[in-house]
Amino acid sequence: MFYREAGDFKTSYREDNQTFPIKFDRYRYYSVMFAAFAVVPFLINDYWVNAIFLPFLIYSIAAIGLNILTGYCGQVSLGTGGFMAVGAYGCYKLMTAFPEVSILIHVILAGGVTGMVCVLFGLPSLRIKGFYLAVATLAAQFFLVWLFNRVPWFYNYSASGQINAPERTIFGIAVTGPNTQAWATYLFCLVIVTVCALVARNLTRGMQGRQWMAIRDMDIAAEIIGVNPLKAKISAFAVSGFFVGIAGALLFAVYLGAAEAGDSFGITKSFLVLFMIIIGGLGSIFGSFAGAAFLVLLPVFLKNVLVGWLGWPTDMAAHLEFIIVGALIVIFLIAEPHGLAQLWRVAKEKLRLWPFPH
Amino acid sequence: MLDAAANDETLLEVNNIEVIYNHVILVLKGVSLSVPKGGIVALLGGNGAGKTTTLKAVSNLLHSERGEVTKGSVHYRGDRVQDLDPAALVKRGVIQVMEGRHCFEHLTVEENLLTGAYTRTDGKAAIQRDLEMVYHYFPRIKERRKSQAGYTSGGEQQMVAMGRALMSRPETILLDEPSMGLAPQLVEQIFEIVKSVNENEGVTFLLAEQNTNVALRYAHYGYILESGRVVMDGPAAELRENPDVKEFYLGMSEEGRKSFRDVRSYRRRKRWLS
Amino acid sequence: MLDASDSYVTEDGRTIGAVVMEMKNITLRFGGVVAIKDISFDIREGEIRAIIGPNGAGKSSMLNVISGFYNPQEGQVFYKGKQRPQMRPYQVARQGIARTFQNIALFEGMTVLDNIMTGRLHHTKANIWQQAFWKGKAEAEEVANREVVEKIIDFLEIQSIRKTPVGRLPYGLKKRVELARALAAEPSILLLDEPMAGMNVEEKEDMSRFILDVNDEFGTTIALIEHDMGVVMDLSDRVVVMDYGQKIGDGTPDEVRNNQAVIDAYLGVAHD
Amino acid sequence: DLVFPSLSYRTGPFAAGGIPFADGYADYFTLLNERDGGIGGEMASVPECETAYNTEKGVECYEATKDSGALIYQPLSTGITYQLIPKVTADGIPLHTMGYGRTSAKNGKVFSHVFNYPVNYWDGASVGVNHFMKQAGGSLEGKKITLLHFNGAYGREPIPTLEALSAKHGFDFNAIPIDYPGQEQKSQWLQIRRERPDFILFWGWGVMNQVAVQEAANIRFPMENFMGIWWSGSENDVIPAGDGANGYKSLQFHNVGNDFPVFDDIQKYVVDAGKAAGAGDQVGTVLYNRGVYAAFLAAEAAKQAQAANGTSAIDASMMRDAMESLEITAATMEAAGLPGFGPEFKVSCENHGGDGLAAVGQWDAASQSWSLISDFEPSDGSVIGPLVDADSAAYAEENKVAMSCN
Amino acid sequence: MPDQLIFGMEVFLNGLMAGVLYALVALGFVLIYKASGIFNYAQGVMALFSALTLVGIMEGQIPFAHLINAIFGTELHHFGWHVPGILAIVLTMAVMVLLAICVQKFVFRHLVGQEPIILFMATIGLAYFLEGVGDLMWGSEIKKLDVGLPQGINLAIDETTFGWFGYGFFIDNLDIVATIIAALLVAVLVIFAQYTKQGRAMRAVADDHQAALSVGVSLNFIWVMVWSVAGFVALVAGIMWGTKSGVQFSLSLIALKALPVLMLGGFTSIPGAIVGGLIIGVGEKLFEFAIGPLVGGATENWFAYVLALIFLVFRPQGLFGEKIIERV
Ligand SMILES: Nc1ncnc2c1ncn2[C@@H]1O[C@H](COP(=O)(O)OP(=O)(O)OP(=O)(O)O)[C@@H](O)[C@H]1O
Ligand SMILES: Nc1ncnc2c1ncn2[C@@H]1O[C@H](COP(=O)(O)OP(=O)(O)OP(=O)(O)O)[C@@H](O)[C@H]1O
Ligand SMILES: CC(C)C[C@H](N)C(=O)O
Ligand SMILES: [Mg+2]
Ligand SMILES: [Mg+2]
Repeated sequence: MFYREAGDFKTSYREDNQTFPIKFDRYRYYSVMFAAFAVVPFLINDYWVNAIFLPFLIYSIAAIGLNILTGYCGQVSLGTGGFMAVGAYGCYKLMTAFPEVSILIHVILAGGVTGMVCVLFGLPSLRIKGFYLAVATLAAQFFLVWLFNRVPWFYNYSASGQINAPERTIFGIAVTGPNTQAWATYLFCLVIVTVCALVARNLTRGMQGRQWMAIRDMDIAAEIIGVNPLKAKISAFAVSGFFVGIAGALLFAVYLGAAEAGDSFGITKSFLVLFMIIIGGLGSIFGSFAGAAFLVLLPVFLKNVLVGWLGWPTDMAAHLEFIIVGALIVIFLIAEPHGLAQLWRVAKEKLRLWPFPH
Repeated sequence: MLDAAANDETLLEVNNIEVIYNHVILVLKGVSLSVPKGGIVALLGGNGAGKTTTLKAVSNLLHSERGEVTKGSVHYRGDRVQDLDPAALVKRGVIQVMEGRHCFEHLTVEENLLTGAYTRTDGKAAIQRDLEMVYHYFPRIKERRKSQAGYTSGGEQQMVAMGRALMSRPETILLDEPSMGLAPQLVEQIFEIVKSVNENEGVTFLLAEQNTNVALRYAHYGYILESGRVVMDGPAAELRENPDVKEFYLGMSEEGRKSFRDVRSYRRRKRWLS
Repeated sequence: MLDASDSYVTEDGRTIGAVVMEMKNITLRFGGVVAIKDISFDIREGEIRAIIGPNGAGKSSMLNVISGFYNPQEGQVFYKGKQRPQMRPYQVARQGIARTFQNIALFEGMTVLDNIMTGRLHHTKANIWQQAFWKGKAEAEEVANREVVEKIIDFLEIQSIRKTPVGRLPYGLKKRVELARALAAEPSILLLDEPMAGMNVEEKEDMSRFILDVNDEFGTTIALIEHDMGVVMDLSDRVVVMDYGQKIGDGTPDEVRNNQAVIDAYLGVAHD
Repeated sequence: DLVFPSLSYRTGPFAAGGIPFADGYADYFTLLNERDGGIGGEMASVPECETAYNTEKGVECYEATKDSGALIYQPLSTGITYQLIPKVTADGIPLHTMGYGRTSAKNGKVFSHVFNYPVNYWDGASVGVNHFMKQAGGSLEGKKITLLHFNGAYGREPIPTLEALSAKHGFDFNAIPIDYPGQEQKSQWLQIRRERPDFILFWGWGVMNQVAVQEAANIRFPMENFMGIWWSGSENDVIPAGDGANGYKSLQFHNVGNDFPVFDDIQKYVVDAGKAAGAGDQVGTVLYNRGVYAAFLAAEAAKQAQAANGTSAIDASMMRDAMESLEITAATMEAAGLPGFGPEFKVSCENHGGDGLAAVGQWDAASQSWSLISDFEPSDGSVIGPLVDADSAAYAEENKVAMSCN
Repeated sequence: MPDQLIFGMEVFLNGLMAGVLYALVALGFVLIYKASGIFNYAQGVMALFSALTLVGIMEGQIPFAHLINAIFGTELHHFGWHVPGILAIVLTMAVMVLLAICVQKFVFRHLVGQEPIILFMATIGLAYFLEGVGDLMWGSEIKKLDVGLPQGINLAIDETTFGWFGYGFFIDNLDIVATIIAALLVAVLVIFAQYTKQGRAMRAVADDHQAALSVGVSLNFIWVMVWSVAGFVALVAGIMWGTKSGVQFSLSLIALKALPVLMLGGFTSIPGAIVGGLIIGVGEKLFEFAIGPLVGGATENWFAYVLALIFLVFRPQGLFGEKIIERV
């Protein structure tokens, strides 16, 4: 019995409602948080932060955002890249227009702006469903990228159309720009991720989340039950856009430092985030993290193994990486269509029954 | 009439099967049954007893629901069939009418029926004849033959599903809750059809049914399933007379039929469960 | 003849009130198919009103009209004496009309508990900010809703499956969960579309008990479609009979049972 | 060891261009190791890292290699360049973006660690216009020049210069963008057919190049009036169009063909020895040569750094200083087996971009080869200078860089 | 006639032709969607893969030469023969059928009955896989594809229209060929889907996998068949686009041009693909012609999607798509 819930009784509905009702889970969660906040910052260097932690944290936010829209509310979106671009450019405009305001506010405002843009492109979802909607969100993707490329105001009329994140500080410590410390950028993102995850968790476990899921599972029935589809879908687009925008802002300002719409926020980005939530598990916050971790780590891992250890030529390693990632996606789906999160749940269920097989 | 079952050749033999869904949920805990050629066998039992699962285990449709037979065996005409493709099983003459109708929504009613004849190779004329036969049995769907099945009413869809199975000229039909959602007249009618198909065409039936009353009137033999186990079996006539069956499945107590209005004042308890 | 505003007491002592909902000359067409042809009938407060008829008669369509999913081409719906304007289904639900579906329409990806909790939607006032931070009304309401829902769970005896995803449940239990979801809304009118299809006698008895209890304890008005004549005749106060979209009978179970048109079109034989 | 990381792309949409460049870059260092025993006695190592032209992978590659003692980075992508500019500056590693990247990095007072000698896009635009001017008999007055370009930062770079030049020389100028990937250019070419520009300048990369050349051939645009930037002038870009591509021009900032001693050595020491980075069949192609040239410039800077510091084990800051005082003369090229391969130039703190000399090459479909049809000619500094100053000043302002030369 | 109008006509005609080329790709999507409800993201990569294979076979390239050389230190490159176009096409088709069988056997057989988004995801995995395999097998440098299709301006049309308007229209020969082929393909496919037993079974499978299984339709067979046909369509598209722009990675991106076509025409409609293609082709070209210059051009990528979006708002199932059945 590695994993138990017997004897773990709840005496109030409030307790039963908490995020980790099982004590064991709760302790594990606390220890992960402790490690993330108090241990990791002392151990990491530039490489770990820039190659792994920052992308992981930032994509986690994007994945949570998309998961709210797609996993919880069932509206498939392929416009994530474009929406991240809104966050990035929004943040850039704010950073350069109001240099004295805290970057944290900029990031949040960028999320808000993205939420609004997202709602705009979400309006057709009232009529258009399923893959039709997915393809329709591509309109947002391509249009937004085009717009940011086309209108010099967005990139402050710089000659190249690139945007550069100037240096901004929090408590006097640089979190954007060239002179950042690994731990500072990491902690900055970590705090935002934590808050985002908590908010997402709260929204999805309450009535709002239920409305989204109802729309996802059967929109007609949901409407007859009393869910206002307009409000539910639009709120999902707004909240999702908010998270995705924050991710875009961080990706640009903290991680990349410079960006160009077509380059950094192209269609591949949309797909990447979608992969994350499907592999991680649709409709699961934990899954968003798992998926992001998986897709950030896997290529780095494969590259290190194939090129670093086995000494393969980089091009073959890259092709093989494609093959392996592709095959793994398929294998995962076959093994567990509901993603890593479900795999985790089944594993727990088995452990709970252990040592009895059923 | 019940003598039709006297044919001793066993067509379908299910031997102590165990079914697990999703690798963790054990649903059937050793179910055995046998269906004689030309017989009508009823599978009775409450919700979640495992009737559907049993039928799917026979027709090999479990696989697509992440379920698997982990123990025991299924034999059809003496051959082990449990590793066959569902399609291969249809070719051997076993067809299932699934619970919940499962019509092809976007196909018209007639196309639905024609799809039932997918495995047949005996020519257009024969198929056309059977189409007429189905329309003869279910005049209501003849009226709606050109409309998309997705837009027909629940009962109409049930008829389409039945008709579709008949179109394949099967040797054995696995019927899952044929009466669900049908008007009383039609329930009788469907069972009449079952009976006449059974008698005239020699088709064997294994049917899962909640409407015990009708089922036991038409079936030759019955099995009663409770939580994944066979708790009772016997010739239909005998089962009908069994006091427990009478009380719990036919809704008759010693005093005769009770009104549904009176249910609030009493609660039946199953003797074999307590 | 009773007046729309009259009320009366039944043999078993229940009070049936005034007309709460009235359908007037409803006609519903789908392209060439006429699903409902000029039907009028009413539902009184506190009664159990059955709708019966052969397959494809238009019963479910009628329920869909009531719950606002279909807009009839002709005719009006009066609710609590007022003509109801054209409404989206969720607005209808907000007026206190809840329902279950013929083809189970549960939210398959959610647990039983969550499914039932969705029924409490209109009893939740916390806005999205409060929910995001789980502060203020959000938490209190959640707990209050949970209490109501737990009562319903107890009432319908589905305690043991509370946290199971509904996708895995057998048919009969799903129907029960659907009922629970509808009840959680604490509706004034409850529409049930074949709640007992696919159940055996024992389960039908359970279901009957629930329906009667709801009707009795909460005074909920119930409109019910059912093919089991035993159930219909035993439970309902009045019955509407439809055939090919038309009304061919309306009255107490006894009246209907002896109506020749009804016998011809639906019952086949006079039902005992 | 002297470490020259190669951020290459052998996969993805631009692999066709990335492969020969990466091969050339690696092969030249292999040659130095095999033939000369390294640079000044230190072996050169070229760890490759695949970026697939993707900015995030580029960053990952940079982070993964920068601690290995990397002396210089050449990401071969404007996008990655922009990510790396602040990072290399902070880490003190020089970045060499040869004929691409941020044009205003020419101003070393602002961009201390970024070098874009010998030419940049604005030089390219200017040299191209000058060539057309010669072709038109000395004046462009009343002529029409169209810029057909990749719709992105890279493709838009020359626009300010061309606008300035159009004002100066009195030609009509318009820009027609092509969206990535550029497989479908019907509209653009119909527009060109209608507007009948006298000359077309073309900024493309990847599949866009082949398609443009093909479409030009299809509409029978006079090929000698159609000129690509150096990234649109390799064999890859013209061969698919067959004979139709004959006469197509492109700018070059180094020589073409394999008629240089160094290639014999590469054949002998590298390819035949089985040490080639690629299949070895790319030797002498335009982009391979560019890789060799990039490697040659890096190696020369390393040598000069060794000389200046009196040590063979140089570090990145020595490398940077050497690059800032780099001087490529006919003699250095001769010595490296590359006589007359590129222009002579000299780098200084004020000028990280060299002298901006470029030549024009032309494709001959019959012999399937490129050849230079002009000398390395200078660009119009009077137009470009102010533009560079303005853009770099804006950057300095935004990022609070103190301009200085120390 | 005013110039603008004549130019507009030329743009219109070229838009039609471009639309046909998009439709060729979209057709492959439609087939697979129709037969399985799978939104096959890998269709574009299949076009790339088939074109790569075709060139490889024609040139007598040794598959995986690069890999073999790297592992065994050999120097393999070519078999040293050239295969004529037709034979190579037949051989490529065989490879595509093999691919269809593998896809069925290793992927979709195990995913019967899953939700559409899961299946979609699986095709993305497949796309990655195929892309890697294609590159590893044939190399990622750019290749010229020439199976003898005519290319370049059609002089007859040029001269005739010059006679009429004093301005010769530009129509590419390759586009004319593509149009003829596409028309044939669509006709054949429509007949197949609507009037044959296999076609009906295919549509049945799309509606309900389980029910199709239960009436004896072999999913394996239907899917292998459909993927083979889709492979064939991909090959045709690959040849057309490969001839136009050379064979290399970006070929797989034509999928992105096919998506708006697909959704405008309706995912399930074969004629829809062609009509959608024409509308998108003409729409985006005319927009670029008329409005493009005002907003800075390069509008095609997004305009196609916006156009499709506008249509969808009025017809959520696309122009010819099957009505989405909404009932309770
Ligand atoms: N796909 C599935 N995954 C997990 N559990 C399942 C699945 N399908 C059925 N079950 C479980 O198996 C048990 C038996 O279900 P089954 O559908 O066979 O019952 P049944 O006798 O047909 O009931 P009903 O009369 O309600 O149709 C139920 O408890 C159900 O929860
Ligand atoms: N959305 C729709 N489009 C077209 N026809 C429809 C639609 N909804 C219902 N119909 C048709 O209207 C008629 C009445 O259908 P309805 O579902 O109301 O029947 P019902 O009385 O509930 O039958 P059952 O007892 O079989 O459920 C049927 O013939 C059906 O095919
Ligand atoms: C660097 C190059 C190869 C050209 C490329 N398009 C770029 O500037 O990004
Ligand atoms: Mg069942
Ligand atoms: Mg109904």
